[in-house]
Amino acid sequence: MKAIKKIEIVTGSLDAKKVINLLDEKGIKGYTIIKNVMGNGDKGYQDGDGLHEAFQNKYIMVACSEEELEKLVEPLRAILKKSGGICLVSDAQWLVH
Amino acid sequence: MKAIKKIEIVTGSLDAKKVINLLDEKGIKGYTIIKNVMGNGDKGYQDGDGLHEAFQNKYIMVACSEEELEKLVEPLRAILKKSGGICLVSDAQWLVH
Amino acid sequence: MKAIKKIEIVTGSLDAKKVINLLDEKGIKGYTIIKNVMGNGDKGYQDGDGLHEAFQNKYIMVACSEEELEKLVEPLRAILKKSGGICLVSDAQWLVH
Amino acid sequence: MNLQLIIDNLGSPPVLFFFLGMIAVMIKSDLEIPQSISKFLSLYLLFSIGFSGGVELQHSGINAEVLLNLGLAIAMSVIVPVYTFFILKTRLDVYNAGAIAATYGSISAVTFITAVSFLADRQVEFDGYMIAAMAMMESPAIIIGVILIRFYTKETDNNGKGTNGIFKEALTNGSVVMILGSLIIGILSGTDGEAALKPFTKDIFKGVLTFFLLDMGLLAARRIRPLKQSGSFLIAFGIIVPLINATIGIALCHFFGIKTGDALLLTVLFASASYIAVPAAIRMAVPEANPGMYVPLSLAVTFPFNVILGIPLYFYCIQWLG
Amino acid sequence: MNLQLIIDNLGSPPVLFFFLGMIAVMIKSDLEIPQSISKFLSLYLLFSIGFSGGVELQHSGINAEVLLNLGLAIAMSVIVPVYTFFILKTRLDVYNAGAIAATYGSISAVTFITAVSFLADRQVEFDGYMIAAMAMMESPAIIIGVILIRFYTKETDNNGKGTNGIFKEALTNGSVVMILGSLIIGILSGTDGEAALKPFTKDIFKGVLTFFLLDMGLLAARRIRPLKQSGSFLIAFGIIVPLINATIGIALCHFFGIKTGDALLLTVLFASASYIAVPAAIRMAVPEANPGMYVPLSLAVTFPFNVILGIPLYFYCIQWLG
Amino acid sequence: MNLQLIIDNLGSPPVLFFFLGMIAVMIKSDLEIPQSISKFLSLYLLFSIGFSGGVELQHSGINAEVLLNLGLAIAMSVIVPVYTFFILKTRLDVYNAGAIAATYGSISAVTFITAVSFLADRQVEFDGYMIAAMAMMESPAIIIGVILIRFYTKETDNNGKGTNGIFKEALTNGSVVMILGSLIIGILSGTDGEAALKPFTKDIFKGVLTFFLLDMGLLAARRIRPLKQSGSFLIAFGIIVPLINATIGIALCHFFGIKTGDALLLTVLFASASYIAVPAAIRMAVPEANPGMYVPLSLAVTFPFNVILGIPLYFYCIQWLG
Ligand SMILES: Nc1ncnc2c1ncn2[C@@H]1O[C@H](COP(=O)(O)O)[C@@H](O)[C@H]1O
Ligand SMILES: Nc1ncnc2c1ncn2[C@@H]1O[C@H](COP(=O)(O)O)[C@@H](O)[C@H]1O
Ligand SMILES: Nc1ncnc2c1ncn2[C@@H]1O[C@H](COP(=O)(O)O)[C@@H](O)[C@H]1O
Ligand code: NA
Ligand code: NA
Ligand code: NA
Repeated sequence: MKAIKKIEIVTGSLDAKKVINLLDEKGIKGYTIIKNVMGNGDKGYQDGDGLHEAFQNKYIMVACSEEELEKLVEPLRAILKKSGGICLVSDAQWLVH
Repeated sequence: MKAIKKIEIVTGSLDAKKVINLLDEKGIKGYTIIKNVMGNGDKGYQDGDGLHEAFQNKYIMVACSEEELEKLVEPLRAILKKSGGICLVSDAQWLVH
Repeated sequence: MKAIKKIEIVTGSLDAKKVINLLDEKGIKGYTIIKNVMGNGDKGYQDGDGLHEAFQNKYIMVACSEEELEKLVEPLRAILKKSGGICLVSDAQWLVH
Repeated sequence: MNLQLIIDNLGSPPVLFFFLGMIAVMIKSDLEIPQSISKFLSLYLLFSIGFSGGVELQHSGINAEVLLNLGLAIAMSVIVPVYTFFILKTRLDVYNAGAIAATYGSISAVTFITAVSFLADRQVEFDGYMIAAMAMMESPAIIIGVILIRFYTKETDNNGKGTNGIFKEALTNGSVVMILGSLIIGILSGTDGEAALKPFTKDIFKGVLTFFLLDMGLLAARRIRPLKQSGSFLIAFGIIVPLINATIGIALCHFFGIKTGDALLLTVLFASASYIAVPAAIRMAVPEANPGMYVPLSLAVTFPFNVILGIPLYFYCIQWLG
Repeated sequence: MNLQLIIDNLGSPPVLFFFLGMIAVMIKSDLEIPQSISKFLSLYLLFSIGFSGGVELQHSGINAEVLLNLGLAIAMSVIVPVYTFFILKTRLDVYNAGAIAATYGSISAVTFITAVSFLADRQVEFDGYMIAAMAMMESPAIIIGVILIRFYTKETDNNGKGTNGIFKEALTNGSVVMILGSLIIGILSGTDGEAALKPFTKDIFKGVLTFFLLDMGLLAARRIRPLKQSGSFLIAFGIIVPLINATIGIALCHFFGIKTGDALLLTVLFASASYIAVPAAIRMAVPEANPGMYVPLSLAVTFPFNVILGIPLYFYCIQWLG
Repeated sequence: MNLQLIIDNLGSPPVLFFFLGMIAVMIKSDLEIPQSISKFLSLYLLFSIGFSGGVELQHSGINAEVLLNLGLAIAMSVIVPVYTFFILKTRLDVYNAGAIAATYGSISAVTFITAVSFLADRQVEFDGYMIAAMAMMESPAIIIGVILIRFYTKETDNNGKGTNGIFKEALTNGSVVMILGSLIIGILSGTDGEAALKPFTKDIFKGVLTFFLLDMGLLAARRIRPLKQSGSFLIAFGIIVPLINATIGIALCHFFGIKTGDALLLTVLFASASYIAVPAAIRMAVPEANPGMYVPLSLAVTFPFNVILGIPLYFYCIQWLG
């Protein structure tokens, strides 16, 4: 097992595109995306009922190294400052295969 | 970054409504919901095949403070005692924006 | 609360069947599955656009004891070696009910 | 002739696609229909059958038989869960006995709709209010089942939902609202409405039903493995009880001289078991009961039996008597 | 007669199913239609209305009125957001004022389509280019709304999206592309294409619309609670502004002698408010505005008002004047 | 005349909506069709084409040509992957060579169906068993491709799935089951069944196909960027190989005097490449191959080429020869 950092981001479906672009730019090769995520936050309910993506969130999970995390923190903060959402970082063990 | 508690709850779609009502009552302003979640547990398979929500779970994630967690623990336990499901609590860093 | 291990696995929808079979074999009674999960990794984008499950991932979450984890590690590694994907293990508190 | 009817029925597209679905699962094909589509197709079927029924009703008007039929329907949806409960209690715990009793007291809309298209294929008429009968049979059994369980477990409601709660939920469940609502709208909107909606509610109806039965075949076959646990007693139950209920139905219809079309539909309602509305309600009201038992039984045993053999068999008996 | 028109409209299946949807939510039924189905049905409606409109247009050809109608349409979609913005600013902050102004300057395709089927039921003709008018009214209001906000907040674009960005997005939003695209294809593919697609785009159209309005009823009713926060001023706004815009529309149509069918559609475009395209664009461009305000207002107040009372009322006035 | 045919084809709604889909992606519109809907529409198309083919077959009966056509079909689905494999191996590693070879040996049901509606528009007849030919061409190429890879990598099966495993999977894949199943049901259920299902399987068919091609346009266009990596060799491959296979097809059909309609369909089967069944199977059987290569090639190059230019071109040649 190898110690890694787990980043979890929840933000509006359309804002999520910015996050994914960021990951690609920074050369993060691995990430997971869950679509049609609902929720509640500063922008009120995201209940997906608006017949449009704009009223849903995406959940993005990235398992990466400490260094990669460093590269991401500030740009991520900048994106979320504008678009809202949440970003959580925690420790995990990666089952190397 | 700010240390927070991450609560993850998985329970039947319809029981999940009780959990969400609880969060709203307790004034928890932020949470994330994933619908159409399958699984296995004491109540057997939740494979969503029953053509009805009642045979699916919802996944609810809450990032909150230690104090908020305290307020939630007992009522959550009460709900899950009746409806079944699972509730996990872990530590995480919140990327303040 | 009871300390447990949280296992998170993301792998191709069809490979996920192998993981679930493993869990059932090893007598793991509780797990959660999220379908239609997208992502990026060694096998490139899993964007679900291929009109077929084979181009989507499943997310599987298992909360289990240290011992159960031991039983799972090696066979899991073997499955992921072949099918690709990711497996993360972290600590969490289980809200006993 | 009986055999001929069954063979004809086996050769009808809906039944054949039901088989195709079962075969697909057995040969482990990756053929599957997205859940949102299953949901949509079943809503469409309720929408169309309800609306068409309402239009019929508005043309025919309420005749003498209507109260009789509705009365019989409701009576049976109360009697069936009670007698089956006691049969089941001899082998199962109270929770599962009550749960299964409730599913058999209620009805399967898709079985009913398949019987409707069976009649249509044979130009046999039926009354629009039979759709009302179907709607009214969905819920009572849920309440009876729960009351029986509460009584025998002497348990005060254990999940904050009083019998009233169950009652309310039973009456507001989606399919009841959809059928009754469409029925009433059909009555209100009359001939113009009918003409404008016909291509959607009538013309493509049989095709959608056929496609949907493919999906039902997939769903039913996936439930066969879990069935194995429940053992031969339950499987026998899943075939014999429908036959008993059908016999009662045929006898009553003969006794009251109910016309062939309505008689078949009433009999099918008695003989069919719910695999959506009731399981969903029971899942909430009686978490102690095991869905691995009550869902497969109605979905993988009784539903196929009625659609494949039951409908033509009941129809034969009704014709033979009448 | 006015009343008669309204009563007839209340008795039409689409409106009745809209009520059914609202009732289902009020009685807390678990009836729901999967989101992917809502999306599909609304795309189908745009596809069909666009294509049919194009075919019409190709038959009728461009007549003198076309430029007039398109001109009026675009003019109103610029004027409405401006005047409503200043009304709203008296009570709301600039962000919410601009957001709501934009939704009312734009249009609701479903309201338009319901008006089309209202005309069809009464064999009243309309011109194919009215669909073009609808498409062209969707976006300008978004841009006006955002410009107004930017101006009054003197704020340089705060999310990396210049006014150009908004402009581009407004013009490429899904529904605009779907309507204009289908319209043009309808023009290009002509009579053969028309015949081949008719069963899909025309015959089942009314049925799908009816089914979709059930869904709209569910969506609208779910927005009623959030409405309560926004208070009586906004609710009044959601009914009075459509009436004002309709009056302007009716007057202009009378003045320019626009034929009944087109006049109703133009009036409905003026009177309707967007609850998909604009909210989605605003959500991105003006995150400071509260969707809990601008979505419920157009979806739960103005949409039902227009579909239930507005359409027949406007039609009556147009006939009465003309 | 050749040109005329192509222009007519360009003007047909399905092709125009395919373009609309591509344009929507290029202008970065947020227009999208939910995945569950894509799945549903493609299942519907297989359901309808299979069933209609079966009904045809039951009317026409098996004539002499049938074995010939099926023979040619299967032969080509074995030959194509072999010869293309060796071409591809000159530039790509064995895994990707085998993967792409398999996709081109197999077929695209949507291309086939588009060709069917192309024939229908021109009242050109074809035999029901061509649908059987399509179904039979789906799988063999997968097996050939995998065998070639296994042979050249001298690798013992590396994911617990023996060649048998692949074989089984290839034969039970959803689309094969759906087509063959519906075909057989069409044969069995005959005229009554046909009449009852016609509004669903025939009348709205062209409309659904048209709507579905909009979706295909969206899917194809999204694959254009990844294409850029694969370079000019592959893109050339994606156009030249279909032309070679088509030429072989046209020649064979001429030689064996196969009637125009069947000849076009057979040629289209040869010229088309799979972008669902095969990629899915390869993804499992050959994880080493890069889906970023084999999916875009068939979906974003060969599919559009066949639908837009190929079909009318092949048709012209067949007519010109015959
Ligand atoms: N404290 C939280 N815990 C979990 N999810 C959150 C939290 N705050 C926000 N979110 C998620 O982030 C989305 C956007 O947040 P906001 O921009 O604050 O509305 C919400 O719809 C939630 O899904
Ligand atoms: N140990 C576990 N790990 C992960 N998920 C679980 C676990 N136990 C239960 N669940 C989830 O909770 C749902 C309801 O649990 P139960 O009420 O025990 O059937 C299951 O369908 C699973 O999705
Ligand atoms: N570092 C990572 N972080 C998060 N998810 C990952 C990571 N690597 C792989 N995945 C997920 O695992 C799936 C399969 O991985 P792979 O087999 O490497 O293509 C990807 O589509 C992602 O959803
Ligand atoms: Na019954
Ligand atoms: Na307007
Ligand atoms: Na081919």
